[in-house]
Amino acid sequence: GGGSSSTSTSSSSSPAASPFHPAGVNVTPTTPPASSTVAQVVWDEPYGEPASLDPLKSYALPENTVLSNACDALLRTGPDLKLQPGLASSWTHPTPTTWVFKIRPGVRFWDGHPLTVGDVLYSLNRHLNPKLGTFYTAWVADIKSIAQSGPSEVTLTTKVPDVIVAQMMASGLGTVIEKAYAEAKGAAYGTASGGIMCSGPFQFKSWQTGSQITLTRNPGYWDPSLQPKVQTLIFKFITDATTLTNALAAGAIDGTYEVPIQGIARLGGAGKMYYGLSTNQGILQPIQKTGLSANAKVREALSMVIDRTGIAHTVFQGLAVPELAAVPPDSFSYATQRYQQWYLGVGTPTTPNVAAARKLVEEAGNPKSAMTIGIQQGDSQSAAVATAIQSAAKSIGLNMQVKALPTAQYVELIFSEKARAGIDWTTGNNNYIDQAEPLQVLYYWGRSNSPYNLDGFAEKEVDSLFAQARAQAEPEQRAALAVRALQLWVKPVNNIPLYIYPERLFMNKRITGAPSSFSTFLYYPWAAELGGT
Amino acid sequence: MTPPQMRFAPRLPGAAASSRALLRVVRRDRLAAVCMTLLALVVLVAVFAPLIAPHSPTEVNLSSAYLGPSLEHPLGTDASGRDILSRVIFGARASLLGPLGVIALALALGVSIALVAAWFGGWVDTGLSAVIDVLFAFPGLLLAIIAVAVFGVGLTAPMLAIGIAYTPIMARIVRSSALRERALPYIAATTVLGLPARRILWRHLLPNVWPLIVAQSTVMFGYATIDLAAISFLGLGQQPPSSDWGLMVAEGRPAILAGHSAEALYPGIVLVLVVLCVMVLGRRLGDRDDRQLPRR
Amino acid sequence: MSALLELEHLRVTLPAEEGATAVLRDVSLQVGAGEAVGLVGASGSGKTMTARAVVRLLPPGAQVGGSIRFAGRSVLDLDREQLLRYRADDVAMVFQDPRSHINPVRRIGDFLTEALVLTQGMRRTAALAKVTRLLGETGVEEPERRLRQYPHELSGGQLQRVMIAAALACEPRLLIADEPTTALDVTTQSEVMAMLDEVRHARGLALLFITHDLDLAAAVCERTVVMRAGAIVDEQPVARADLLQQTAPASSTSAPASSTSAPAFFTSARASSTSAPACSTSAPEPAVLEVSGLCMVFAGLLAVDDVSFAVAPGASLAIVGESGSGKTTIARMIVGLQAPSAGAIAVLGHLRSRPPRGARERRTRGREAQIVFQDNYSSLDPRQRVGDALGEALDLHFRPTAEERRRRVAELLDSVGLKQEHARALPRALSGGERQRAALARALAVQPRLLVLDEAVSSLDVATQAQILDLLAGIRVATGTSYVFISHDLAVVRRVSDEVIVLRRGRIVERGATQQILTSPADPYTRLLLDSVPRPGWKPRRRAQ
Amino acid sequence: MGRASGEGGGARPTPLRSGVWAGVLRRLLRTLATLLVSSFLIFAALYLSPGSPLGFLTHGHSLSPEAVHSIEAQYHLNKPFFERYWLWLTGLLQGDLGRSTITREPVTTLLSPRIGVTFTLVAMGAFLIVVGGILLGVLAGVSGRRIDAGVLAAVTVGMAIPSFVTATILINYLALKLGWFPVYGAGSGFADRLWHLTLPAISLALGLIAYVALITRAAVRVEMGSEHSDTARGRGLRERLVIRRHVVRNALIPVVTVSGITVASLVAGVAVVETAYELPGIGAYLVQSVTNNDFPVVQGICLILVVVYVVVNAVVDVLYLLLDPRLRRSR
Ligand SMILES: Nc1ncnc2c1ncn2[C@@H]1O[C@H](COP(=O)(O)OP(=O)(O)OP(=O)(O)O)[C@@H](O)[C@H]1O
Ligand SMILES: Nc1ncnc2c1ncn2[C@@H]1O[C@H](COP(=O)(O)OP(=O)(O)OP(=O)(O)O)[C@@H](O)[C@H]1O
Ligand SMILES: [Mg+2]
Ligand SMILES: [Mg+2]
Repeated sequence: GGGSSSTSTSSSSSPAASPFHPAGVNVTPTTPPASSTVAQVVWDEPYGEPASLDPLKSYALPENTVLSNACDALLRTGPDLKLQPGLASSWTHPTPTTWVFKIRPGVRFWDGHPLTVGDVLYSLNRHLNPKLGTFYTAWVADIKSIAQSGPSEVTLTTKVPDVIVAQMMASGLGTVIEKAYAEAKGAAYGTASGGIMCSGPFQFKSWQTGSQITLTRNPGYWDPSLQPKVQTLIFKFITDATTLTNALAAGAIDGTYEVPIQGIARLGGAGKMYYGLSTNQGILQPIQKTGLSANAKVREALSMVIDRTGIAHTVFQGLAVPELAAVPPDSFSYATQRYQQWYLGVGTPTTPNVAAARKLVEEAGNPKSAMTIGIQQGDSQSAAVATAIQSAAKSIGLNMQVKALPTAQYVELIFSEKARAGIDWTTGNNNYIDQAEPLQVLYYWGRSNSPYNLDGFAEKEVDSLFAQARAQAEPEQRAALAVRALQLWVKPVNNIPLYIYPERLFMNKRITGAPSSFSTFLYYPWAAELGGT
Repeated sequence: MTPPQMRFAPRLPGAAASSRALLRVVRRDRLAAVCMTLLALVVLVAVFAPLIAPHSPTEVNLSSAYLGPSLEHPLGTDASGRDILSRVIFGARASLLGPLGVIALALALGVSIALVAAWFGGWVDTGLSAVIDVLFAFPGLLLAIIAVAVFGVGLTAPMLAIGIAYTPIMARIVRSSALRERALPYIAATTVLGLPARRILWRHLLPNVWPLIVAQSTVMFGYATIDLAAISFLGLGQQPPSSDWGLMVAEGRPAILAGHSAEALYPGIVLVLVVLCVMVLGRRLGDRDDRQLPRR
Repeated sequence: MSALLELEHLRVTLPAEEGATAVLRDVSLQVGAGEAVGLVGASGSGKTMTARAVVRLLPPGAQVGGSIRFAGRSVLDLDREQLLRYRADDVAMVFQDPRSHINPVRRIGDFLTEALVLTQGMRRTAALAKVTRLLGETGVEEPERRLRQYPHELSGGQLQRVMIAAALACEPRLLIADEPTTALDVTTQSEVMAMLDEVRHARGLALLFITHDLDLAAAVCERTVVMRAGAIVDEQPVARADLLQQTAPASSTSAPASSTSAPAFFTSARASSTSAPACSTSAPEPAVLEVSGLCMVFAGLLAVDDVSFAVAPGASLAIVGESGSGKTTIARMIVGLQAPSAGAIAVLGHLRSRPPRGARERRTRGREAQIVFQDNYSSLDPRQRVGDALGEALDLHFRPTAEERRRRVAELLDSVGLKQEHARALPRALSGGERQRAALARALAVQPRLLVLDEAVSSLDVATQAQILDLLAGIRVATGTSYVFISHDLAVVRRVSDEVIVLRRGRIVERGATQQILTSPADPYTRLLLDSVPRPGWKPRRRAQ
Repeated sequence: MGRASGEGGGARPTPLRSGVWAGVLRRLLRTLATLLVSSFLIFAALYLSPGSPLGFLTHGHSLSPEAVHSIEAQYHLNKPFFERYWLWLTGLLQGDLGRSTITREPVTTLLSPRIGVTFTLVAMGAFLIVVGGILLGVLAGVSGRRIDAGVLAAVTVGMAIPSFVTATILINYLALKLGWFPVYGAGSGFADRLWHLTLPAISLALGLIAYVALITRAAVRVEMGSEHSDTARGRGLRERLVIRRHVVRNALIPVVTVSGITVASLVAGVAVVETAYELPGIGAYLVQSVTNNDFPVVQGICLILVVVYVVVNAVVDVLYLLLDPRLRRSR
């Protein structure tokens, strides 16, 4: 890596307006360090209960929020969103298609068994076994093999030269579990009754489905800098904004990421809000290859007329800013200047330009047919955003409907053409990228053969630039290629950027220390930093 | 001469009689009169919503969110700057249509099942009673939730489901009343006269159980309103940007935290008032009917 | 000796929807100690209200004027404690309908001892012993077992005895009996009345006996006063049998001459009706109704047991029997409202063993036989105007023009003695008698060959009864309609029927010509039945042991 | 007169005690049949549902065909309908409700910790309904106009307020403003749980308390004016005794039925209340599972709720049979 992040760690007066972070919001990737131990901390999972604690099936917020504290991966995503060594004490990139990870010695699982290369190989290769059904299918497609290459060395071989897949060793893809335990449990591994066996700073104690997951301090954690200060860590699953706010205000819950915006005003007396970096973003994603939403003029007109400032101010009560290109700028962890320069130059308007948009719609032939935005049921923020888009579309004579889909149907949109029928756009809170690597945007939505590329965007040049970029280990050069590809991708408006917001973290008066960045709380043992004030 | 089929064409059974009963209730009873007026007002508002509402219920104006009451926005605006009054007004449509559908379905199904069962008796009755029994095994809300699981969110599935769930209640009440009525000599007399079953059912039996049906439907309307609002609240019913009152309460709830209670408050109040009025009227109608029947 | 109970100018007004109605306007009467006074009057005249006023059990909101004195004390001025003692010790009431006046979910023993234990402070065992004795005295068999039973397990007669025993338990000085036998059949009535009479004499009780049957009152009371429309009227009571005797000939075989009693309509319509066989007097006509081996079983109860009879054209058959003997059941089977368990019914030679097929057969059957029901309160559709009900019947069978229909409705109303205004009336606005006449008119509208009348005139006052009976007789002569006439009123039976069958527990115990059966019955049950009917000079008697 | 009908006639046949048990047995059989049909309906309804349970299994990540196949085999997705129903039914009888498609845990394992919360909530709601409803109803029924009108008004308003509205109000005032009750959670341990579930139970019960109170009031009114109560009054019994021995005892018969049915209907209401209070009960889990298309869980919870509902209804019927000596009931 290289370059500096776009954040200011100074916590002086409220920072001035910036295109990356809201005015008056002090973005700090870390919070004041904990100074004492605490017997118990109750944390909330605002997106609900994990479905599983098996890394194979943990590719969403609830699962990884817990798992990152229990199970070590080869790498970690630090508070500054940069990769850090985890179970791999170091890693090298000897050839364009190989990555060699040196496995840290002396690490023990909670049950005292030493963590061996065998466990690493077992864990990583589970993803390659199609019968086990990993959720990381798209990534696995690029992996050729994972094999032992020395006494404490593992080599990852990719099919094409690729730097970004190695970064994913900080995610569930690189998480190591105990082979003997997992084999004994079979399909029950990672379930509430089957439990898990890892080496992380907190060990799994119990999972009462519907109610809570309890972790306890792992006294023998290998990392001296991350010795947990919290004896018992309990995760609750309150999703309702009102209930969560009340519980935080009353002290029944000690802290949470993704604090409900409306409740922040209520929390003043109970503790402190922190704002961190985030690789999350709000976009309006076209998901049909044909129809109005595939019409470049319509897309551009729509992008032009959306009141991004209004959305940021009203829906997010000033805790978001307009996004200028569909790449979250906090992901510019290297070659920051180059990326930022490009980002600011894309020229997406932040306030509606109705006249110009009208003209575009006219040029498109004043289409009368309706389009539909699919949102996830119960996601009130996206509902508000979609309503605002609907209203904006109406102002330029476009007929836009909003349809709330049950969670199951909503997630199905991505891989089922049948589920997509009748839905032209979607917007939601799940368009984050996993690592601070802008290339991931192209990986998901820009390359023509990505399973997430639903509107059939296919540009040979973008594909070729992307292939070159992912092969390029040198950051500045990678960034140069990436920017060229991104520029080609955003030109005929693709994913319509809407908003970006810093991660919102709340901790009550008792506790402090948790890093505040998005994807850090997914891929870093954040709770090990937690402790008393 | 009119063909026989025409002569026995069902007139709207007892419609005149029940509206007369309603008027009688209203004339005697101030509370009922107030309720009646309020409901009439709500219905009018629902019908003429586009004429009455000062704004469009979906017109988003992000720069004027959470405004307090003013001449422009008598009840203020919501999180997206939509006019709350206009939303409540249009919400009357969304919120009343569902219960109406429920009642229509429960009436059509329940009354037909009940009358057929009571009239034909024997195995027809046994069979239909078994059907009623099975339907009775599903509480309305639960059936609505299952319906959503099967057919997806929206107004239709919960509405049909609750209608079906209310059917056995209606059917049981009407059936027992029809059985009682059927056992009375006046029905026997019409049979002996040689009147066709159809005519006896429509012209004699139904009009005499009609007041009970009206009273029951009214009370059910109240419950259906609450049940559908609950479904909306659960996020399984109508979806944003609908202005359904239950949904508005659910949507407006988080804003209460930030001190903006208007979006949840007003639709909540209107919802409670409408249900209250319907229940009061339903009970009065029921009472009225008891007094009106000849002493036996 | 001053009167035990003294009512003076008693007025009771009840709140009504608009203003108040005076239910009792001016009631003055006296009951001496040990005296039995009969209080007679038509339904709704205020008898029950008078009785309730005596124990101050009036509906809420009732206004009372005048005075009620019991043993010299003003009942209306008693305070709460005094009133409770007065009710507990001095008066006792036997209510009109025992089934609804006894708590259905408490055991008989509980009901009987309740007052003794709770107001007289008696121990439960002692109370039980006392009421067991009392029950025996009132003629209830196996009293110990009854104490453990629930009200619904007892018959009406038994329940009435329980009620009387309960009233006697606290040894009151005055017993008020409100129509204690209305719900009972004549034989049971006779027994209960005899028992009451016995007990009263044995204890020297004063009795205020309320009834609408003058003969019954005369049989047990020393004195009878008559009430009408909320006031005691100072007139000599008239026996209804006398009235019947006066207004109509005793025998119905001789034709009632008055042509007015059978309106032109019947004769003309019948003549024009092609489906009905001509009414000729030629000799070997088939029976209009033929019933053979008829049986009806209700859940193990043999309600009708092998009954056979026939009715010739123009004949009139009476069925008599005590309550529950199966009369109504037979009537319902004849008109096809109930399918017999066994046996055959043929009307005009058409077997009725299966339900009618199709509209045409329904109509045909409708024209063959019609029925007038016992219960006039509900034999008309409460939401249909009388004129519409008649019109409906006419439309169905004759499809008249509007003009014709109006004329025929008018004729029908006239013929049953209803006014033309009644055509627009709803049943609720009619009196019981008027309703019964409307029901009769509806049955007649079809011009049936057979008319079944189930206690069709029992609810009418004597004058109207006579008029209707005249009408029926007239129609019979004019059109040859046959009647099956069900009644417990022997005076009426005597007047309308040629032949009688006597029914007991579903079986025919005796049959024969009316005169013969009524004057010299052969079967002991028939004799008992005849003996039980109150008439001038009659005394209630207990059934021969 | 009009009353001279066959009603008062000869003695009715004495119903044998065995008649009651025959009635109970019949009711039992009918209940079983109803349950069987209901189970079929629940299964069939969700079988017909358009979405595939596979959808959620993968959280929107594409899955290899082998994985899909093994999942299909595990959930019998590839078997014909009736065989699947049969497997499900026989599983039920062995206490196996299948496996959640989301967590892949046995449904019974998932439900067992949640059922306790729901059960306590329903029990508390039932207690409030029966005690509160009957007390209010009797109070209104025997009191004068003032109190009657007051109770009536309160009760009607109570009936008109949806439980999710009361939830919002109660949390805001009693929990947040006044701090008398916890704002969140189901508590642990008996007393703590009762304390945590008090507000939810009130929300759950309020509308139904009102309903039971209305029915009780009407029944009490009828019995107050009943002729047999007048008989007791006419015999010099104190009003207090009349109310206790004749009014309340008799009014109880319809009230028990209505209370029972009302309590049974709580099982549907818990979905709303548990969601409004975010309680970890099966009601909220049902709603959650519906949005997640987790059909085995939906089936399991629906079945449990329907069983409770039907069984409570049946128990009430039997109770009625035992309570009313007249046994003159034909449904
Ligand atoms: N609770 C009441 N409220 C209002 N009016 C009543 C009430 N009870 C009786 N009446 C009216 O008072 C009048 C007298 O009734 P009451 O019961 O005394 O008649 P009755 O002579 O006993 O008649 P029956 O022979 O039918 O028993 C009737 O017109 C009746 O309608
Ligand atoms: N539908 C029925 N179900 C059961 N039992 C019945 C039914 N109808 C009549 N019964 C019984 O059959 C017997 C005969 O009844 P029915 O009505 O024919 O007597 P009735 O002679 O007309 O008496 P009343 O003079 O009181 O009218 C009675 O014991 C009655 O209880
Ligand atoms: Mg009377
Ligand atoms: Mg009879």
